[in-house]
Amino acid sequence: MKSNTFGWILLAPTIVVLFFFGVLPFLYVVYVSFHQWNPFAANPYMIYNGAGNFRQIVFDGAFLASLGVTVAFVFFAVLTEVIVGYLLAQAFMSDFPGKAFFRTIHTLPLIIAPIIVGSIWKLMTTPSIGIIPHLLQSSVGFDLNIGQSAAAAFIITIIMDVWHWTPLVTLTLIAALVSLPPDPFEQAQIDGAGKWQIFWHITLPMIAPAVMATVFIRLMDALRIVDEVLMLTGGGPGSATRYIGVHIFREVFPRTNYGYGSAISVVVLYLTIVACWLLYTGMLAPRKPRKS
Amino acid sequence: MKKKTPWPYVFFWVLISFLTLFPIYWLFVISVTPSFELFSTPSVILQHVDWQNYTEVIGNPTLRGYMMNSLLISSGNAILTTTFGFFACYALSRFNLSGKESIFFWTITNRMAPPAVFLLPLFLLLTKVYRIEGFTLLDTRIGMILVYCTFNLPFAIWTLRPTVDGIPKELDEAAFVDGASPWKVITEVVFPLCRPGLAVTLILTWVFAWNEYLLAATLTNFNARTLTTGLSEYVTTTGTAWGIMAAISIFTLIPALIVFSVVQRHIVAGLTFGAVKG
Amino acid sequence: MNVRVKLGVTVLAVALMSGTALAAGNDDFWAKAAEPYKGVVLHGVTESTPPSNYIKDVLAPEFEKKTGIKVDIETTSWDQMYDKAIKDMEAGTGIYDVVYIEQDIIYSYLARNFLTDITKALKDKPELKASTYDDAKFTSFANYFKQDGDLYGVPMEAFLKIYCYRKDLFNDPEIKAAFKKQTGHDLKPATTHEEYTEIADFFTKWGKDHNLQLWGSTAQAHTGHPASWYEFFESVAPTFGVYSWGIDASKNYAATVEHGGAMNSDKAKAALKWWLHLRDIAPPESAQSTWSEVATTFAAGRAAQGLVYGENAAWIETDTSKSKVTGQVGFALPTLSPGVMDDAKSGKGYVGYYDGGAFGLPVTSKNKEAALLFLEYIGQDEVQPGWAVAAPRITNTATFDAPEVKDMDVKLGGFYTMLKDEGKLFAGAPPYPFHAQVREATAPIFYDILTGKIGPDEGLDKMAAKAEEELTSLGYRK
Amino acid sequence: MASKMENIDKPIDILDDANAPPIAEKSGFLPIETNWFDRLFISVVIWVAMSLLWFRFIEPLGLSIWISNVIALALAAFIIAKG
Repeated sequence: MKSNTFGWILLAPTIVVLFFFGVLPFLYVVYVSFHQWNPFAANPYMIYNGAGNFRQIVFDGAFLASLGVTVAFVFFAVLTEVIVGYLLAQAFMSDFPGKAFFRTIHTLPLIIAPIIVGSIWKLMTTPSIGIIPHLLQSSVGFDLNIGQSAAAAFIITIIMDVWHWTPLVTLTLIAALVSLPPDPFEQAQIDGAGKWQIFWHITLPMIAPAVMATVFIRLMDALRIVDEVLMLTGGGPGSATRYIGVHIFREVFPRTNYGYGSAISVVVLYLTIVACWLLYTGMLAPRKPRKS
Repeated sequence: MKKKTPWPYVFFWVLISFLTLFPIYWLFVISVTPSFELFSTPSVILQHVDWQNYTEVIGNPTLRGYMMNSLLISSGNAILTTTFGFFACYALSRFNLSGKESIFFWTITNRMAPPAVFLLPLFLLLTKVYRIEGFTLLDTRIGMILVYCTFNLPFAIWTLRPTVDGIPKELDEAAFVDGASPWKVITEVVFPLCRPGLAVTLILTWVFAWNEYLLAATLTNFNARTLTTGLSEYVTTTGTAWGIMAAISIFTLIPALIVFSVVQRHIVAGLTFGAVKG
Repeated sequence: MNVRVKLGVTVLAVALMSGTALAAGNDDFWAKAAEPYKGVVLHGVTESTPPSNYIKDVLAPEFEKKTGIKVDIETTSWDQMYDKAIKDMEAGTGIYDVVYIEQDIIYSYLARNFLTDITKALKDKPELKASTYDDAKFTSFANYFKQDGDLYGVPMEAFLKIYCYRKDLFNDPEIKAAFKKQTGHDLKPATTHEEYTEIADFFTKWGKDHNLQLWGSTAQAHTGHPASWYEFFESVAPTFGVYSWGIDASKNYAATVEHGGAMNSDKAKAALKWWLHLRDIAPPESAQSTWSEVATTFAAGRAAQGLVYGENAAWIETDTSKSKVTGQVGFALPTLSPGVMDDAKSGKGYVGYYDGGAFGLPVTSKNKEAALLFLEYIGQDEVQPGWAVAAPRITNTATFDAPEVKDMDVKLGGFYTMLKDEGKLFAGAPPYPFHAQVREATAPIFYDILTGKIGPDEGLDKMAAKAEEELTSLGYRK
Repeated sequence: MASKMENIDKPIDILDDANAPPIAEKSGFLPIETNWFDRLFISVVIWVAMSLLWFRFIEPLGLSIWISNVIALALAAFIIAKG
């Protein structure tokens, strides 16, 4: 009836494009990661270094610290986004006047470029002259200084990310909630289940795949955050917001540490792929028999 | 669900909208305030409006060129990724290709790469490898369109797969039985049914491409520079022109806003589509 | 920005009038020399600062009119500019025919033989040599772009990082009286670090007491951007007698006191503590300030005095659309420790940072001859005065005497005179080919000092050790 | 959008028709069903993880990384064959 050849033809453009623009660069990065290479070292050429870079990475305090704050950042940011996104999606479930209008407003942050998001938040949070520190200072007397307080900077980057990306989560969860069949809910209400019970036993399991899929995309994107943070804090104060993307950026851009930077990237990509793969197989794949 | 008075919701949403809009409002405030006034006690209410930054941005032909590049690159990329993604998803959905789950996961991994380090190999590939005589892909729109596929194509496939999977297989089978060619089945049976999902994918990939900065900044020089890279021209050692940056940002918002409000309806419809089928 | 455009236009007129008059006999040369290269398009990359924009908006079109060689100048941000130029030259792609070289990166480029020897190239091709171009006409700043007497970059901007103070505040009778009463001596621009601190403390307190948005000093103390590192090592440490970042090239690139360096010397530690105190009494945004924010802080009238990059000093003093303190800025030499002035005069040391940049010609360029013509064009005396007015920078000695520059000098409160007379006391970055690498390696520790995570003494010890470690791994320190 | 995974299981059910030729899938000791590519992938993941941990904790004790590589290779052979 239809041959697999046709299937492969349909897949071919994707595979070709991703091979030439994704896989080949990746292989090059892997190749470089086994070399010592800084064009401004005494020897500016690539020197084969075996696994030397990787030996160094596992003891590299700056890298491990960066990895730590990244994981913390991703965890809190994505968690908040999912919770807030769910609540907002739930709030869109009722009918009320101006729903479409509010929904459009809510999606606005999505269309602002990260580099601009970083600029806005930088100007809003600059100590003493930003509007947020000013309002906090005059209303509750709290002195917000993201140039000095590591915690403040960390939290502001999370708030910024939540502001920017929650709309994506909301949109996807609206879609999931809209598609839920009404029957189990009616049944549960007849049985006298409480709101919380309904959420826990019926809603959550049914929207779990959607939640996981959203988490998946947000996880990938949050792990490689660069532009916003570079613009907002530059990775500071100290190394408090030097997330892995920023760390790699500083390593390969100004420091031109191509060899070591590539090795770090390979390790980061490895960790990301493993995390995502575990998530993917663990949460999604068992729900269906795998075929191949 | 329960019938309640809608006003608490409206109130709630006004509040949320306020939070959502405040940074955007602040962007506007920045764009109409001289920089030294930004460096003084801030005030939530606009004191006075100075349109100078806007007139400068509008009068700048270079920025118009950047705007054009941005539009062409993001539109081209969105169409390309959505088309390729759609074909790929159809193939993954309807054919029994060996290792297709692995292929699916592998395509997604392309989005995970930390961008900074991939700039060097991409630069080398674009300038040295992918060339025909004197023509290289560096600093060309088509080059950027292809490069953006690395993060948009995985997204398109990830988004479209459930949609395509959600089209009942019986429909294409019936068409095949009627003697339609596979190509015809895709374009005339499956494609129309997937339209909402495709619209969502199109718009979100468009937004991602429109907003991309790092790759564009490195891989374009003169001819294919986009608006986001144009922004970086205003961050200099002699002062960051916050006002101009903000004014440009407001301009970058406009096309995105128009596109978004037009297709807003489709987005939710598109997201919903596959699920309802289930 | 707008003022830049306006200035650009007036200057264009001036340049056309004076320039054409002066260079009239010369047009023939440009047309003739460029004959074989007509239709060539040159590509350049630079940071989008006013001097670069003047090249892009005024000089390049002029040059094109005379020669038929088009010059496309790509302006971008500081980070991107380096990255793009380096990638191009490293990979040998030959995209750029003209690259901006900041004074501090030139040694890295020279070490890699990225740049064409302009002097030699012109000697080899005498038909390209313009009679109006002569590299002897540049100020001493051009020496930074020379190797074995040959020029590798045509200087296009040069500034001093200087001590700026607010004349209106320093001359206010009420403030003067209060200062006298509190300290027992007259309020005048400081010459020693102690005086500077005293004035800064006074103004911060004054601002607080009078509920003003006023602090005693600026501080370029960003806790996540190398700007703070630069302020300390290029502008603060030298005034305490710690030169060349405290790294001694003659002693196997030693940084620690133990090996003969000075990065963690007592002088450096004293300098750091002095500066940290100023940071504490500076406007709160200092913790997020790079050079551009420092300038804006000063322009917004939030600081009574401070070290400000010269390229900003000019617009702060003259541009009413960007500055609240126009006409009120006084310029002076940075405050110094005893002995530093003698060091500077004898050439052993320097009192502050001589910043600037040049346009160089990458060896990978495919249009070297046309690019050489362009570099000569922007290096001529004739084009300088208009340029100096539009974007306050002076690279040729003759420029100081041009009437429009003299007028400008009066408007700028003697900024150019200072550049001319005191310029020799300042110095550029030390001749290290590992500039960004050592900075990036040690900067995280420096940020930790700024946030108080680590003490200044201990921090400098760590930085010196880290610098040596980085130099060893780069292969410079044996 | 991302969330479309929510129904990835449902549509797959549609796929579960006669059209899908039964591929012999032996069930190995791994908790999920895998093909050879998956098992190769798992092996590589384990090899990299082992190497990194080895560099950090065991190599300083004086044991060469090659020991880790040999173990990983053996493990890989076992996983691919029996997984």
